[in-house]
Amino acid sequence: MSSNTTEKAGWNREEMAQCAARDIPNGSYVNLGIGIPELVARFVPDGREFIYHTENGLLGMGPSPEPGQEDPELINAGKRAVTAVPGASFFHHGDSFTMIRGGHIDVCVLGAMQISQTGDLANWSTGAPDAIPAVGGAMDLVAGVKTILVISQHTTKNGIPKLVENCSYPLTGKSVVSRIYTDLAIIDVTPKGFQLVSLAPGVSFDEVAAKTDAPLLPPTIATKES
Amino acid sequence: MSSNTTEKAGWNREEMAQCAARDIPNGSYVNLGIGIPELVARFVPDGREFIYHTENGLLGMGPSPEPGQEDPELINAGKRAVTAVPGASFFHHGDSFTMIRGGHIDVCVLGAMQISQTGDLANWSTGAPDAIPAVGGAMDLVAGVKTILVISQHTTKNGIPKLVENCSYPLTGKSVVSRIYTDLAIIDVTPKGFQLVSLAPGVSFDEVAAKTDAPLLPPTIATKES
Amino acid sequence: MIDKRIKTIASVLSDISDGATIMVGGFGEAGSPIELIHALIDNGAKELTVINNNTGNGEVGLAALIGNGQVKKMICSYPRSSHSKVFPELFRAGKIELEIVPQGTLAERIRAGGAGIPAFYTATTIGTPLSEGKEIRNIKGRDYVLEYGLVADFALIKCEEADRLGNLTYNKTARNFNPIMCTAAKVTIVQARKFVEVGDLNPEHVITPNIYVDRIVEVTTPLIESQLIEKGARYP
Amino acid sequence: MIDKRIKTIASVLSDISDGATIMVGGFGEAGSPIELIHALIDNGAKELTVINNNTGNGEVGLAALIGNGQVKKMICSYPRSSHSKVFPELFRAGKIELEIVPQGTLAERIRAGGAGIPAFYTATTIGTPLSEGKEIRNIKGRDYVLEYGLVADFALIKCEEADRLGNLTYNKTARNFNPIMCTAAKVTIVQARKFVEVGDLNPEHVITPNIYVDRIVEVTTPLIESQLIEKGARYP
Repeated sequence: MSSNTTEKAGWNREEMAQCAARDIPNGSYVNLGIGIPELVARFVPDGREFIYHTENGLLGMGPSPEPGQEDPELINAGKRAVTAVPGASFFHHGDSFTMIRGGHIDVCVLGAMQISQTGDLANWSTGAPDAIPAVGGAMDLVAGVKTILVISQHTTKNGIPKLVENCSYPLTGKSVVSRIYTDLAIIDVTPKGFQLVSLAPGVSFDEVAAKTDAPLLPPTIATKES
Repeated sequence: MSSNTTEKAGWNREEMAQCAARDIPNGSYVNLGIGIPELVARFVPDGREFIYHTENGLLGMGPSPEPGQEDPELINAGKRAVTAVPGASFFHHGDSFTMIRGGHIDVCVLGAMQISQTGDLANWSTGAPDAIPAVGGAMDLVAGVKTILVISQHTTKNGIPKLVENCSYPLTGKSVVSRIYTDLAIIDVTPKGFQLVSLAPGVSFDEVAAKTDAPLLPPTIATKES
Repeated sequence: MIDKRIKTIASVLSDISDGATIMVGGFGEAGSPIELIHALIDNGAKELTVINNNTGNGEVGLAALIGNGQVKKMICSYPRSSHSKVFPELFRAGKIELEIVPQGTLAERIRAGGAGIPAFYTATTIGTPLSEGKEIRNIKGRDYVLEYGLVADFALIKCEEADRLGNLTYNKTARNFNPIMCTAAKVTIVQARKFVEVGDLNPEHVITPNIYVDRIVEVTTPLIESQLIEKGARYP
Repeated sequence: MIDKRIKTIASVLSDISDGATIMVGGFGEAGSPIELIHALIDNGAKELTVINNNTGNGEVGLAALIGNGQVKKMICSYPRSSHSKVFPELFRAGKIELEIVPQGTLAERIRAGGAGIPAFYTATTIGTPLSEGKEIRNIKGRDYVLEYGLVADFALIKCEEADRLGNLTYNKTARNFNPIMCTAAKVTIVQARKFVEVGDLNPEHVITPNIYVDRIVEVTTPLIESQLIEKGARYP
């Protein structure tokens, strides 16, 4: 979090989450991945109601409880204490992944290690020989949810692009990502490859293109650098 | 029912059901088919407790309600009004057949049109060209339940044997029947074929053998004609 | 605010059109959404494929829909009934198709359709005519038949309680096929005996989470099929 | 009278022996039957195959069972933990096997095992290393991988309420894998926070019907894993 404050050009974590929230239609059923995606819940636009699903068995997940009100038996997929909103329901893991695999969740927002220009997502393993493989529900989500949004820094801490021609890390899913929200820009995955949707404040097309390891198409309609 | 009263030799419907009930161990989970098998529930031996499953979504099915107390939303697989005992549970059809297909039901008692000497059961269709095929849950039950008992008249109303070398009617399941309770005898399906277990009062081995269209083996231990 | 409640039963299924595949909840009369079925008769859509365990009773509800010539094909486990000649007569006359599926396989195919499982193996029907021509596979020494998931354009559902979000509970054995059908249709339309407020249903007791429900209409005193049949009623 | 209640936790799983396959309920600490796991450590059975979503936290519960060298193989979706080095160290040292299964596929394999479905197709893992070497099948234009049902010798389960017949309810997200694991084990052993009388549980609200339960022991105030870890507790 320290590396991205509003003092710099580009969006911080909260702003990236807010951009994603703006694109989610009213009444959507939404699953939020661990990390920055969790912040999306704080930025539901006025007049919209989202219903949050967490794959460990809760539809109608609410915000974190007040300190001291945590219940170790009411947690989210990241194993953090949450609450249940009125109208919530609890169910077992078999039923929970019926919602995911069966195509009933409208939107899933995930983090990424790499995204390819064809929408391949890698977010579970570096493939390093000593890595402990740990996939959780990510492969189920990308295979089953109707729309996959990704929120991620545009590059790694070392400045290496995360948007690439082909993922070098093991895939979570093939051709699954629809749109990417980075600290620098919002980018669509189209049949022609990465296409800019909009730029973060103080960020230029050329900068985004330079930090993207694949061709970047300009937006179909002109986008002002805001 | 009129054709089998206690005036005749052999067992009536109630006695056949009682014979079957005697062979069901305490604590068994039991599914009873439509017709004579339903009578088994009336003859639970002293000191035993059976839990009845009906495939339309009830574990802990109780007896018929008092007249006037029928609830059209509390019925059994034969679509007759039933009750729920204390400790019952309701569930949907997917979960109900998890119990059946998953091998969780201990005993199923079914009626039969034909039973072969290898335990094949035919009880759903005569295969006649104008018959409306209607299988219900019978094929699921014989494929999934641990022990299949059959209660049936020994012959058809026209005197044609129901215990045969090979079924001529379309099968419900292959090699599924363990034991058969008829009005004349109790007969096991063994690797060697039909084997007499016991005779009904006033019935002789030769009579049963004559009315069985397959070889009938004598019991492994001598059985008195009672 | 999300609100899936619809005021009038006619408008709740006005978009069902010819050729649709429709799952209809219920086992016999228990859990059968009789008012929704009658609305579908009023709607008049034809060439329907209907998935239900049975084929209806008397000349009301599902039997009336079939009798009205709206159904091209039935997918069910038990099309016989002691109270209806509607299906048998059409079937013998070659005027309606029938896909006969064992009850547990029918339930699992619906559940699979809802759960994104395109196909699965089951031992049910092995050695019988109902597995003839199907793919058989031996797994760990036992034969199984390949069966495919079932999905539908619409599901017509009867429940007990519903809130505006679409959380549902059921009544006793009227639950039957309803919850799994809710998961397997593009559009799930529910008649509820009672509307309740959001928050009235305990989250531990919700049987159908609201994600599966699209439209709900309240029918506080639904017709009782067996009583209609006793009276010799017909619909329409 | 059917009575599945057992007085002492030690005797409830005394027949678990070396080489057994054991499903352990829980997602992280929620729904984890920690007293039963500790009883299994006391029992000492080795060469176990354990099925759980994770590999435990700290040095209590499942992590302690693994740390005690009793587990030959883990089948799980997410073996990493911010609070435990037990599994990673043994895994890197080649002292424990790992079968990594996506969470939804793990859940469905357990559900299938309990439901008598030997195998099914799913799109999860298509195009990833986790489907390499597995059978892929195209159904209606999409690729799916064949996955097999999972069954176990024993399931260790945590629930909220239980009656003597074995009807169970759960608490919030502590439900997770517990109900499906109840269906998929030869012997299902449950720790209940509270025994209730037969008839106290509404038949509409029972989550695990008693048919799936073999033994129940009451643990009214179970240990809370996260609290133990904060204190730096170890078991035994």
